[in-house]
Amino acid sequence: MLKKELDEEATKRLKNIAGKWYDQISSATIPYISLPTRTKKNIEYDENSEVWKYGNRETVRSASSAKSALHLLKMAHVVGFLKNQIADNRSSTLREMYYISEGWKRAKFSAQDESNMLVEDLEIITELSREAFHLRPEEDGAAIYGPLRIKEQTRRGEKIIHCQEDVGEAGYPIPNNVNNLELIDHDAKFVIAMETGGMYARLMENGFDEEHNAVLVHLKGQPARSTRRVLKRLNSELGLPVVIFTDGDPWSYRIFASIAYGSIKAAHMSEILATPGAQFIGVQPSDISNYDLPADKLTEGDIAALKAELTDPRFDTEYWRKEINLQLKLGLKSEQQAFASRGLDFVTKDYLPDRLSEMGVI
Amino acid sequence: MLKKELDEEATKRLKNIAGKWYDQISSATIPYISLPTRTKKNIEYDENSEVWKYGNRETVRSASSAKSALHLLKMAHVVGFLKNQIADNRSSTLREMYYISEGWKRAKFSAQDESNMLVEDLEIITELSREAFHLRPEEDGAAIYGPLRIKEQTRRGEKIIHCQEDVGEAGYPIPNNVNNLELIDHDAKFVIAMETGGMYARLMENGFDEEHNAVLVHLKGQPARSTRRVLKRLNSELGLPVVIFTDGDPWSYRIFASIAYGSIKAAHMSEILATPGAQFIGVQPSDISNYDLPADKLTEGDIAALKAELTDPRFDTEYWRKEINLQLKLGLKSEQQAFASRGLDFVTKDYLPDRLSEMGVI
Amino acid sequence: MDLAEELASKQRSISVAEFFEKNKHLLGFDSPTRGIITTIKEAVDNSLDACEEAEILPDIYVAVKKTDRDVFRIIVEDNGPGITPAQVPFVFGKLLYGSRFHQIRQSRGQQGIGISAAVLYAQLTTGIPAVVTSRTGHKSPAHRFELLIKTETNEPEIVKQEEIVWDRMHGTRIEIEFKSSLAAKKRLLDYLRYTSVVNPHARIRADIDGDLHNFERASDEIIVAPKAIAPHPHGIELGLLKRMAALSDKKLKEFLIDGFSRVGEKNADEIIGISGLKNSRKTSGLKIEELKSLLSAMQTVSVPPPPASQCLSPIGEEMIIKGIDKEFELDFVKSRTRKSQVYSGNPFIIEAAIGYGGKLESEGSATLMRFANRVPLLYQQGACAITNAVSQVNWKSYNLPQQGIPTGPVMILVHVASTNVPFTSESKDAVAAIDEIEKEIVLVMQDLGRELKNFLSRRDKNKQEEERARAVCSLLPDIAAKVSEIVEKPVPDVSPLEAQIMRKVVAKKQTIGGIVEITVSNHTRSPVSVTVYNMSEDSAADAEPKTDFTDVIGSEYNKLWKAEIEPESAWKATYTGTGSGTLDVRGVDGKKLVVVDLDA
Amino acid sequence: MDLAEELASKQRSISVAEFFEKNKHLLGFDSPTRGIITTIKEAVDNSLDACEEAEILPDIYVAVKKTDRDVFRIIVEDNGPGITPAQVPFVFGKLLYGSRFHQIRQSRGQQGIGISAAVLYAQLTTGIPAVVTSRTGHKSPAHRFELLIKTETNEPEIVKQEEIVWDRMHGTRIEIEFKSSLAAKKRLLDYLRYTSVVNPHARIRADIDGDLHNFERASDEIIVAPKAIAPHPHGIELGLLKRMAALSDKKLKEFLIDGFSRVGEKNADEIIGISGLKNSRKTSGLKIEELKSLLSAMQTVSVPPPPASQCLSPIGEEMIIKGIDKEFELDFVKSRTRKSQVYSGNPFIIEAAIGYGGKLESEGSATLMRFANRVPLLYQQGACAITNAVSQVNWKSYNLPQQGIPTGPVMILVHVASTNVPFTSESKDAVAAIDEIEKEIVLVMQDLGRELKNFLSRRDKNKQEEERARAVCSLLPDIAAKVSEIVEKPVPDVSPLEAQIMRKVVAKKQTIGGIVEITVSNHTRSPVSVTVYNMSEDSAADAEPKTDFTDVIGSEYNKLWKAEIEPESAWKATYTGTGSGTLDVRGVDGKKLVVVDLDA
Repeated sequence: MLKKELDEEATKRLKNIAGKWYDQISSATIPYISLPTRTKKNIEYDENSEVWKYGNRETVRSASSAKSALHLLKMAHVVGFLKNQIADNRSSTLREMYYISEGWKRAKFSAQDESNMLVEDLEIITELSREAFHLRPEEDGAAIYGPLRIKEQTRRGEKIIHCQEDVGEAGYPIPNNVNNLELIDHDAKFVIAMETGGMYARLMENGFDEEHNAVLVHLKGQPARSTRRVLKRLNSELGLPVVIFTDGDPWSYRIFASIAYGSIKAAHMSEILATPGAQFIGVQPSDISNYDLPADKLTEGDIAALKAELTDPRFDTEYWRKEINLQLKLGLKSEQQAFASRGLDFVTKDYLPDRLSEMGVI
Repeated sequence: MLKKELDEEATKRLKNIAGKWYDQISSATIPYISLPTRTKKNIEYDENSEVWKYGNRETVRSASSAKSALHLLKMAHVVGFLKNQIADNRSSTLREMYYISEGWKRAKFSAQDESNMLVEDLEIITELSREAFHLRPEEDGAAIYGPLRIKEQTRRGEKIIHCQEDVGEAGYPIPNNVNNLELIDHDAKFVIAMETGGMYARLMENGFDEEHNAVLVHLKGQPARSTRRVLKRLNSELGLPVVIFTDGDPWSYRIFASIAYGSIKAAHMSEILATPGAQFIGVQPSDISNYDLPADKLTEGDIAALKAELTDPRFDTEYWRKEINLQLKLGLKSEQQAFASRGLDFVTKDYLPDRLSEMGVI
Repeated sequence: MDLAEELASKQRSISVAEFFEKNKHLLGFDSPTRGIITTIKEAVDNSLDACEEAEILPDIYVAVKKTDRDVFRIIVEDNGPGITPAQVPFVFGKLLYGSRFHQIRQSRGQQGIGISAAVLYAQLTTGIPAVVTSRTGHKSPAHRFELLIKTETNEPEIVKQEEIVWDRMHGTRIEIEFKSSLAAKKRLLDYLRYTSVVNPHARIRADIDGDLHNFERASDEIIVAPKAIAPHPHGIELGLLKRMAALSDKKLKEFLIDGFSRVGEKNADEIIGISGLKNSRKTSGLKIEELKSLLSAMQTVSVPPPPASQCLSPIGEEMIIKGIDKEFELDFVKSRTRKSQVYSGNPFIIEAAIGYGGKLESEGSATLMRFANRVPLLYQQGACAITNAVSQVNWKSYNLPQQGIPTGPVMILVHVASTNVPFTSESKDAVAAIDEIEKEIVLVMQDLGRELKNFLSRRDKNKQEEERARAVCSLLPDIAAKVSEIVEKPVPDVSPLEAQIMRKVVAKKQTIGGIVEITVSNHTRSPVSVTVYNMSEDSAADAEPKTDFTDVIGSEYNKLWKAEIEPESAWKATYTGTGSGTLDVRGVDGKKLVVVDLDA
Repeated sequence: MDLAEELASKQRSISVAEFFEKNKHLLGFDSPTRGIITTIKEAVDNSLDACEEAEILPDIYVAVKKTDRDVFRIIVEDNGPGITPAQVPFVFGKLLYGSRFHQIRQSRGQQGIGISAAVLYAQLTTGIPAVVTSRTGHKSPAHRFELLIKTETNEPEIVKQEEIVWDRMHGTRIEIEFKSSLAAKKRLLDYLRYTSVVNPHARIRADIDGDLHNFERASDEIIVAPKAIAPHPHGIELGLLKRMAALSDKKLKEFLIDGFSRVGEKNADEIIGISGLKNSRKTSGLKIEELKSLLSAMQTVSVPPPPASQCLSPIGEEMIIKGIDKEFELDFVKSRTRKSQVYSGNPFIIEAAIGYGGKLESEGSATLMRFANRVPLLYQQGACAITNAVSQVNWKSYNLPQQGIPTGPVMILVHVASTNVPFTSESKDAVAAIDEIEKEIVLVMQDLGRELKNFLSRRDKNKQEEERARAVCSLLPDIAAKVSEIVEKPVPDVSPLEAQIMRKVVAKKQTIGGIVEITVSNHTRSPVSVTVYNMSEDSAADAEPKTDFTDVIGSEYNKLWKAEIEPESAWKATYTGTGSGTLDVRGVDGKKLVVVDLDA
């Protein structure tokens, strides 16, 4: 979609929201808005897109309590602000919007979390991503290193960059808005995304990208939206298999789940954010026992998180049930760098090749 | 220094440490090691290098208690491991070393912090940085955007990159080991380093780098060692003024102090990490009242941190005493993006130009 | 042998007066400050008891006067039946002398120690004799005594006795002077106030060293004095049974029926049957082993509980509330008088009340008023079974914060009435921990706690709902304005919406396509009867529903409908017309009505 | 008038026996379980008091025998001076009868109520008379009584009296039978053990329904009974003064000197001077106002405190420790007897002990043993001033955890000895809160707390230091090995270093450049005297210092030095030679010695 078309569409949808409220007030109906319920229980697998999306449960927010009325007032202000921002061709971060709300009197945000929640609500209602409203994410994009050439449309013109030849050891950093990114060509067999910088550097030092024609992606913890969108596009546009390599604990499985299935918080964006074909390579709970990895005891928080995952529809597969139950039985978790206890080369020479061929990637 | 020379020097200094212990044990002396005391009270201003370094107070760690004896044993293992790593021309992260210590029996680290402390001790004793022992930092380097051309020596050969023309909007990411970086040429008047990504993107969107020939550096919070080393080199090798733009709270002032004066934790590395000429541009406490910025109340932790800064020799200047006392009186703190409450262009059109000319930079 | 003789020569009998002189803490005279309260308490107890027996509405005067640096004169005067001159010296000048010791019924004083102990305390600290004036009726003269106690023998010493003229027709006045202080004045006033709360039939006037206080009568109902009952077969020990049997000249069955509460023919036969004794036996001839069998039989047989209604005199729920209302202004009070219960053969009744709000302190622990047989308990709150039972209740489940007892603007009153209140010590400051009693208190507190919770949540709910509605209404105009700005249309009228939220009646007129529509919506919580007036040039001949009345005034038609509208319902009328003119609604308070004419 | 007469007719005198029958909780008979302990306590108190007065080492036999389902027979027998037959009925069958009531001195029983109350309780619950046997010496026969109490009059009823043959030369035996249970057997044994702790001169044998316990005598020292003293002028009230004055036929000055403790010529003159009375006045003629002036003067004048050493009988620090050692095995015990103090004119002494470790429970609250006049206090620990004072101390500063009283394997003993121990009630379970007493207890606890802290920290320090040394030594070989690997040299011998760390004596021989050097380092904490033997082919003629003796054996020289070495010092000898041969050191325990021959 052209930028101009996208801007027009976004403006129209914002005005629609306000229009509904206008009609409600005019007909003496207490204004309200309906949203899908944003909990684990209300996400469903969508056969078409192969991702998890919100189901049919709805939460109605009506201005019948002071809290909800204030919420609607704030939403009205945000809608107004975004409409003007698009008209003026400007952009801003959520945090800047939070400070701009200083001038909104009673509709001023009381915390930055609040602006975030509101924008997510708007994404759900309009079925557009925040970037469409010219809202820039604050989060850091991840880094890419591998046999891949991209074209980035920047404010200073088009740049064509090869992610091995034209970059330093830190790789190519993914920009905030990947709408401006084009994947030109590549010489890769698969993509491996890693949770920690230490593992990213280990694979680079050991020449894993060259040996296996792999694109290395450093996720930097819970991946930013831009990182997830790039993974999705590497998979769907270039047809590259994507494998995810994280620590072996419940929080890391959620990183995988948010890439592969979409996150609960952003289930409305699953279609553009999730990579349904992404596969989990490790650290698997069974690796902890098979390789006798150095491990820490699960904390109470870890155990609760694992148990929550057992009731999470995204983890409702035989593989995950088996692995999670095993981990609960072991009572242990391991980091990905724990493979170093078996030598610095073990992970690139033994573990990853074994797993990749097991998974049919190489 | 050539890599080979550096490796030889590092190996020699490591062996020296072990040699001293050997002699102590042989002469029936309980083995010990002396280190400068690493507290705020023991850092002193060095007139020569214009940075803050450790003073003459020493802490002696002698194997006369079980705890200290174990500490020495662990240090001996680390010394042995690093000596071998240099000999084998390998590198590793601290975290990897932590897992490798699994095989050291009683000398195994009980927590990752411990390996970090030990490496800092070794840096102080040997007067070499950890990179000299082939230890790779885990931390993310920052990003650079501006009229600057660099050459990076990578494992895959030399890369020459212009930090405006050859990069995307996310800029050029600084690699972990800046020993491998060369600053070739530039067309810049000054360097402005920012704490948050939102402000970095704001300056870029508003074309601040082009208008003022500025190099933008995104610090990403407390800057990594590599970022601080690059700032130091931009200042000393290219003679560019460096200004620091952070939030207006005590923790952000510490970011500035660690760049300008060196950090207490790494005072032994001040000469290569600190940029004595760096100037603090804002957010100043006086800005909060002058521009009536949206502000949060200081927490008890903030107040304690501000008071601690009043007794920190690095902040013992008239400027800082005035500003910190003003802030304690106001009881408020503001983020840098709070300028958005005066419009999205205020910071680039008014605030920064005013401050820069006030400081004599433009 | 010499030694034993020598030791024997030192042995002697100790008089009960000597004993209590040395152990005055047992009677509540352990500090000079406390002495005043103990003395007034004992004297007032006696006055109230005497008035009750004589069926007189009590009128009591209490005075405390400073006579020297640390010496106070205490005066208590009543309008009771008076005491005969022959008895006065013994009642006030001999410990362990009284009329109620062997009686099984509720009374304030019992042991015959209290007031004599005050006389003893006075002669110990100041040596000044107690002065007693008493008159038994208008036909008798008043007698005035000056009394001391001969400690060694526990006998009264009459220092002076005379007939005097007294304006009281009947009554008793006691004046006692001892070393003390008025440090506990607040507690003394609490005592008088609390006494007045549970004795709403009494008037008490007090002069505390020049500071006057009146506690007025709240009820003119004379209290019927409880009657003594015979002991209950389940509450007797072998010693007493032995004495009763020895004194009786009756045969076994008669002895059982006459001598004990609730024992009738049937029970007596059953007891005798189980005991294995012959019915013909005279009880005075029974041996100790036979008495034991008899006692065991008496305690085996099931006998109804003692007749509490006769020997106990609860205050009653209504009277408790009258007493509280008189002395405190509260937002809420509830009281309960429970059914009588029994512990160790002693009947007892628990009464309680809970109050909230008013001028009670909103911070700190609740005000806990403890009473035993209508007497306030002022000391040792922590050691008392009442406090313990109140603390056992989980007040948090009744929405009251709690630190032991509840905290906040709460008043709790607990009254234990019994033929034998179990105190922890002779100073009668605290009720002993008896399971049966604590259980009753917990139950009544839970009952009252639920009442209080209902009150609090009703109050909070109404308050919250109104606040909610106000808050929403204050935001609606802003929402309407912002939304209109976005869609670039004029700002709509929000008043019908506000009316709905504020639970009002909304009347609306709107004309679309030549059809005039009048609606009246009832958003209140009650049904309304309204009359709708619509004055316009439309005749509304086709009105649906039909008008109840149409008047023609010049060129205009004044149309009138009557409608009954249930809560959350609406009434609607339509007719063909232009929609000009006016709309008016009657039958609803103006504050509760909003009229919106969308055609105007 | 009728009414007053009617009321008057109900008035009657109540006997003290009736009073206590109804208020038995005041005397510690509120539960059947408790009755056994109270009875034994009263009887044993009487036995110990009697033996003390007669200067006899007490030998007491206590038995509890079950005679029926819930009936127990309690027997206490002593070897005391006995009671004359004429006195027996009154001592056991009349309340408020005793020899010590008016005496100002420390004694266990005092009021003359205790044992008679047990008799009363027995006749109340079982009706069985108490049996008393007593013999006053080998020349007199023993008398056996069966006794009851006439409750209405508080007079003894002798059911049976006879002379019997008894193998005891002198002594008293009481047998009482009442309803009870042995549920509190543990507490009963505690009572006996605690009694034995503070009466180490007594032997107590107990037969608790077949379960035998002996508490042996730990000291043969006869306790001197405290002597009664006259009242102290600061501790008297007007009532007593009035009675004393009325009974005296003396003149003022003589009355003061003879009648009061610590009043001499000078004090008496001073008192009379201030009172403004004439010295010639007979005290029996003084009026109440004059007595008040006299009292005021007596209390103004400074008089030394009462003669505590005469009227009080503290156990003594040594005896307390003997008593504790006898019954408990502890790692640490310290005791203190403080100087006498005064409250309200009553002298008192606080004694205390603290113990630690041994078989004391390591979890839970400390064992707190409370005593008043050598009698253990078993009930109402929470209400007692002793507990309160112990809880006030900040035990954490003495390294003891604390929850009110300290927790852990700690035993605390506190003994309050006084002519008049202030109890909270007549059941004598708890000491009342008197500031002077609490302050003394806090002080003695702080003193003992410091002692305990010293003990604990010495113990901990020694333990820690040894553990530290062991831990370091276990790591040294690893450090040496790793360091050697890095520098690529052979692993050095760490034994001298280990010896130093383990605080041993290290002897070392090393030869460098033809000079043999022998050093002996003393790393222990004490000086050592050693003899150094060095057998080798070197003659060591140039030894510095010279050898003390050199012996030639074949081709070898056995060289000997004697040396005194201070802690942390070293002795050294050098001579020219090859350094071959052996080194040996004597005079130090093998475990404390390390010999290192670096030439070997």
